[in-house]
Amino acid sequence: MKWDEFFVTGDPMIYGADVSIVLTMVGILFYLTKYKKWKWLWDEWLTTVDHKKLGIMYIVSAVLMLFRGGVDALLMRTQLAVPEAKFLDSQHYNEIFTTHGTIMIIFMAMPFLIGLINVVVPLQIGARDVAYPYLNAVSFWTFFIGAMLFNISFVIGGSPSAGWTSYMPLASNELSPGPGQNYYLLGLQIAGIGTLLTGINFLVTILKMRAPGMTLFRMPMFTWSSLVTMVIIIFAFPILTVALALMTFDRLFGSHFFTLQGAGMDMLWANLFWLWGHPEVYIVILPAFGMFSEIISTFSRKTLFGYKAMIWSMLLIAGYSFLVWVHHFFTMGSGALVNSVFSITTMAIGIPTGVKIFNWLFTMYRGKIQFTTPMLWSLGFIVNFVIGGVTGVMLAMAAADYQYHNTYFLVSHFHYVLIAGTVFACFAGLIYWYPKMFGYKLNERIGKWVFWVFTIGFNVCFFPQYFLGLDGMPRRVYTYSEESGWGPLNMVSTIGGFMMGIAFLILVYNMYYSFRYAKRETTGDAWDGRTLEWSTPTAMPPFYNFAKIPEVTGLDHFWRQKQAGKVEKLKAEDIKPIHMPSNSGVPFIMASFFFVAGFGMVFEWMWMAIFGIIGVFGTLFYRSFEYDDGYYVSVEEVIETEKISK
Amino acid sequence: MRRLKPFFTFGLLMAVFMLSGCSDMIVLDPKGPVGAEQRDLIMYSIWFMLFILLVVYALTAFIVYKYRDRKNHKGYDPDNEGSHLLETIWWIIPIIIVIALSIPTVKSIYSLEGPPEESKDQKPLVIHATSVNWKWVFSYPEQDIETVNYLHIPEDRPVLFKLTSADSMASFWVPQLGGQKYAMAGMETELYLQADEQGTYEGRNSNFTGEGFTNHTFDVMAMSDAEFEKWASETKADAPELSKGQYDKLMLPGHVKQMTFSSTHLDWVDHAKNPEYALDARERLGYEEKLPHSKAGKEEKKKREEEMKKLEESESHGDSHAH
Amino acid sequence: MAHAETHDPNTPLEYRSETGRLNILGFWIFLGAEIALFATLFATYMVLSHRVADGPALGELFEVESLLIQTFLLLTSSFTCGLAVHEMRRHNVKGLITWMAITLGLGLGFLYFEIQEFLHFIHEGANIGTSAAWSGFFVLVGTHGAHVTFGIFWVTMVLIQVAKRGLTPATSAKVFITSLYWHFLDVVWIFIFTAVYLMGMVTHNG
Amino acid sequence: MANKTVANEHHGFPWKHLIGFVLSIVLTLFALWIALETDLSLTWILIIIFGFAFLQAALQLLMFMHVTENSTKSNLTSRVQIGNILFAAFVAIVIVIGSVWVMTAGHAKHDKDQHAPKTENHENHGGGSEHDSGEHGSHE
Repeated sequence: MKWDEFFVTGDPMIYGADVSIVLTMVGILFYLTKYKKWKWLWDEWLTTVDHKKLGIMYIVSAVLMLFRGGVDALLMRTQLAVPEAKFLDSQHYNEIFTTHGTIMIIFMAMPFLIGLINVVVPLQIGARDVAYPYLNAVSFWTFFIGAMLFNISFVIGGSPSAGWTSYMPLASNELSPGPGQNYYLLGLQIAGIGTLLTGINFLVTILKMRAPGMTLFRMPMFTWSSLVTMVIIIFAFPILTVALALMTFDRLFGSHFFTLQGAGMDMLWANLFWLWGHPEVYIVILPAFGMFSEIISTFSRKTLFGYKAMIWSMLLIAGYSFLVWVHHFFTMGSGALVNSVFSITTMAIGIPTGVKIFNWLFTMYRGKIQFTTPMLWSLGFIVNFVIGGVTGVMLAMAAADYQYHNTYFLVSHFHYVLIAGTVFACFAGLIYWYPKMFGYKLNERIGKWVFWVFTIGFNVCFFPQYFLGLDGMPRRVYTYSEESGWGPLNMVSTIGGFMMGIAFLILVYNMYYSFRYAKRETTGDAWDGRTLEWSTPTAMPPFYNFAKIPEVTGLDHFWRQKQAGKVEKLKAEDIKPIHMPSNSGVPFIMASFFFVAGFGMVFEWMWMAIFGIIGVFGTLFYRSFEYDDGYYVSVEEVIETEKISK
Repeated sequence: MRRLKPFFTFGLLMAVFMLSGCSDMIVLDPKGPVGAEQRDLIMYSIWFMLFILLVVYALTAFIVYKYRDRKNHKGYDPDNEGSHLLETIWWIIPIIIVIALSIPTVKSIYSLEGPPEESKDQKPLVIHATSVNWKWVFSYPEQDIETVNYLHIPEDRPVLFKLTSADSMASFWVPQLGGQKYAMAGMETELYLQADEQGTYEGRNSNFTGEGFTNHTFDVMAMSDAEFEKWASETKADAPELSKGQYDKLMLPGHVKQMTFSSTHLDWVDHAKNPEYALDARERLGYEEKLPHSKAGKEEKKKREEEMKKLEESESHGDSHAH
Repeated sequence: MAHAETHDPNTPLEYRSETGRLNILGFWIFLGAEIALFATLFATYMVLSHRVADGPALGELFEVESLLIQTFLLLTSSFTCGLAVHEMRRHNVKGLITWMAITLGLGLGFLYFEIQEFLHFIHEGANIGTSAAWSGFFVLVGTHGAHVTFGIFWVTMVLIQVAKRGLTPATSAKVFITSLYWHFLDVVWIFIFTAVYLMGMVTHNG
Repeated sequence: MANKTVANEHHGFPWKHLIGFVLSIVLTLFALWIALETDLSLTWILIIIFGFAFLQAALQLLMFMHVTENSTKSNLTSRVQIGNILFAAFVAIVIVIGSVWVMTAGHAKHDKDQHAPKTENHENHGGGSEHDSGEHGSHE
């Protein structure tokens, strides 16, 4: 391998990135060393098994990835603003839209939601931690390492450029040689391990760790949505694992699953990819639904409308999500029967979704609606998501889909679903639970600016794309001709894109501003909430969450206690020693070995890959022999932490 | 509510814009029965969707306005948990809408599998369309001619496209004539299209195929039956024959201008049956895909482009016979 | 997280600690994920099984004798593994270790014959790169084989812990989980036996 | 806490295991016999042998793996375990049957005659034999 093949060269933008990466690294190392923060970093973060800290690390990584994916998006929009633009060349553009899609779905949307689930769900169900705190750390670190492995591709070895769907045979060795596509395969594979473990962990947590009295049908809606999401993760992610492994075999070990040679079948890749890919859509949308349910109920000061219907519709969606994958390739000629069946199942999935929309609307009905920022995002969600929903039904009509497929109509549709659904939810959830994580609220005035600039920018960006699609503009073209007539709408779209970028910057400024100036919360109940996470006496729950595990008597237990004026005060005699799991550095070390193994595979340096894999198994076996039963927090320490007088 | 107003206004404006702009968009301005059927289905569904949007927006506006938190708030009922009647209504209405959409959808899906109803009794013209990065090769087996990156078709007669690919998965799409279908190596998919008006329509590959994807396009010229027959026989008589050597060069990734030949590659290869042909041809020509950002990759690309130029020249000089 | 708990003396050890109960339930759910994983491999194999290009057909190389030996070894190992857990629940450490050791031996035997069979196929001109069908075969059956290999290491590790620490709620939960894993591999093999070998031979002969 | 019956079973002779084992051997041999020694049509053979496979899987789950066992007083654990396996079976069937259906429907006619190798394949390669010969190790 030559140097010009190892390092990406020849592009000033890449050199700029190289320099900034090196400077950032040096800056971080300098800071850590100068302020003697290494030990703090190791003890408090790298070895932590606390679900709240892991959740915060997930969210921080996701925000960084949102920035990376957003920059990709703006580069694309800049290139497309005018016809025949020379800003990016084709190859560079292809790399950028590939990384944009992959990062936004796998390394932004999912970790953001999983981060919020990590922070909130154990608190909502009145648990002290998750079922497997150690595994939770493994999940986070494998996700993080997978994301890092994928991200270094743009300076080392080159980024993948076959689209986030990586259709074969384009993604094969013959047509996309080199490490780029391998980064995609290995980065996703390693991160996928973490996601699967999260699925099992939270499923068991929700099923078995609930506070006494919290029956399944007394669980908060966000917990319910997380439960259903975990079920989908558990059964969908193994499909991705296999699909990625098979393509890895094709690229590295000469098998013929999807190749042109040896009677391989490229269609099968599309089939397997979407067998996972469609449930994946619900993995990133259901937690969003759950968050909106919580937020709308809280700020309408009212019980959720149709609680059971909400749950059944989610269960229905979970089952359906495995029965609609073919709508991603209606145009592959599988025949009229197949297309008809999958058209109908796909449209049918709109029914439970529609039911949820009406239930949210009627949660506000006869309520007392407060326009806080989380609530604004939720209202924005309803209004915008419906557009994504109805165009989804249009796309489900296979005969019409032959005209929408691979066009900007589709691009617009899924951005309406994923931004108005998932991203709005991430923002809403982040703002809503921010005081739980950091002890103060984000500034509401600036927050409203973020909302309006982002939402208007979002519509300006994506609404015109429906018309571009109907005017025949295919997705993934890096430029277009003057005569096509697509110029003006693309310019409008680009302006909208930059508005969203500005909104993101205002959001980051808001984080800084609020960190400096926001009033610190004195109670744990920043929004007059309804569910258990707001019942902790301190703004930020202590590491053991609850000094005394609450006993739940109904839905919205905490809210009802407050209404009845019967919020229990913690008494010293109620406190018993609390058992907690110990920190462990093993997950971080195991993930580092994963990185070594992944990097070795990417460059096909098998000695390195084998070394990494042995390391991974080594840490597994080490853990197997480790009998660490955790430790007890003494009554005195709890009393000290809770600041109660004896 | 005042704060939400611009938002709804914006939405409404967009909806109006959507309706008024319809006829300008090529998918909604079809020039053949296949496209027309799809346009009708699209318009049918759009009305339903606008109805749904209207209902949701009206309800949202009403509820958000009426129940906003304000002084002397009325009608607050914090324990209102649901209503069987209401919930039944919004389970049933979507089900009815889905049924209303399913019936015409399934009908269209089935009808699009065959030639258009109006020209069922005509024998369709068969054209093999083969995608190879990043060009389209069209073979007319009956006329025994082959074109590259353009094709002529007679109007008012169904055309049966037999689609396949020599390498990447491509999608054959002529928006004004009708929807697309994938062209895949080792597979053959069929697509019926028909033009009811003479003219030139833009066609393209709409499925991402890598570096040259953006210009992976072709022109469809629809003409009268007589003109078509004349063109076909003239081409058969005047155009050079396609040699295997030339065809191998066509297998290299790259763009070429429009080309015409008086024989077809179907004589020796059908990519639907032999998906390895293009890779073998590249190997024979000593061409290998390299890392795009490396020096070797850039040299390789230059080499390919030169090869393509030579190929275009060889066609215009007619020296293909010499091969 | 362990809590001080009171127990019916008849409760099997592996269920006596909170950690044990959680881990066993979690492992069951992991097996659900494994079912989806193997289902995907089966789907791949079924779709590709007639796409043999220029290589030999699948059923052409399968041999009943080797298949039966492998199947009996694995079925019996699942049985002995069950007996091991049975002995564990009688608090008979020696019985547990003996039956588990027999299980391991049978597992090793299975692996030996599987590797022999693979070598035979490769010798006959069928390897992972021969055709889509053979890629599907080797990766499906190979993934099962890799699971068995991992299982052998894992069971060994757990037995060492049992020998060192005796039967405690923690070690017995580990034994129980490995037994679930081992039985599950037998279930997967039944489907490989049916969908790969029997179907391959039937369609080839018929 | 597991109920008494589960635990008590383990004090006597392991009848459950033995029955499970014998049945699994019988089912295996019977499937083999059906597949190789009878003249049933392919469809029937497939239905029967897959029926046996599912039966055997159920045997393993019930007799060896104690899938219905409860670790706590509530029935939640066993319900989760069983529900999990049933949903996994649903997903598995969707994946396998769905994939096979979608990948063959509409493609079967041109798919079969080119990849089922031997004679037909040689026709295909015949045309291009000028370039093609010797590229593939032929098996016959």
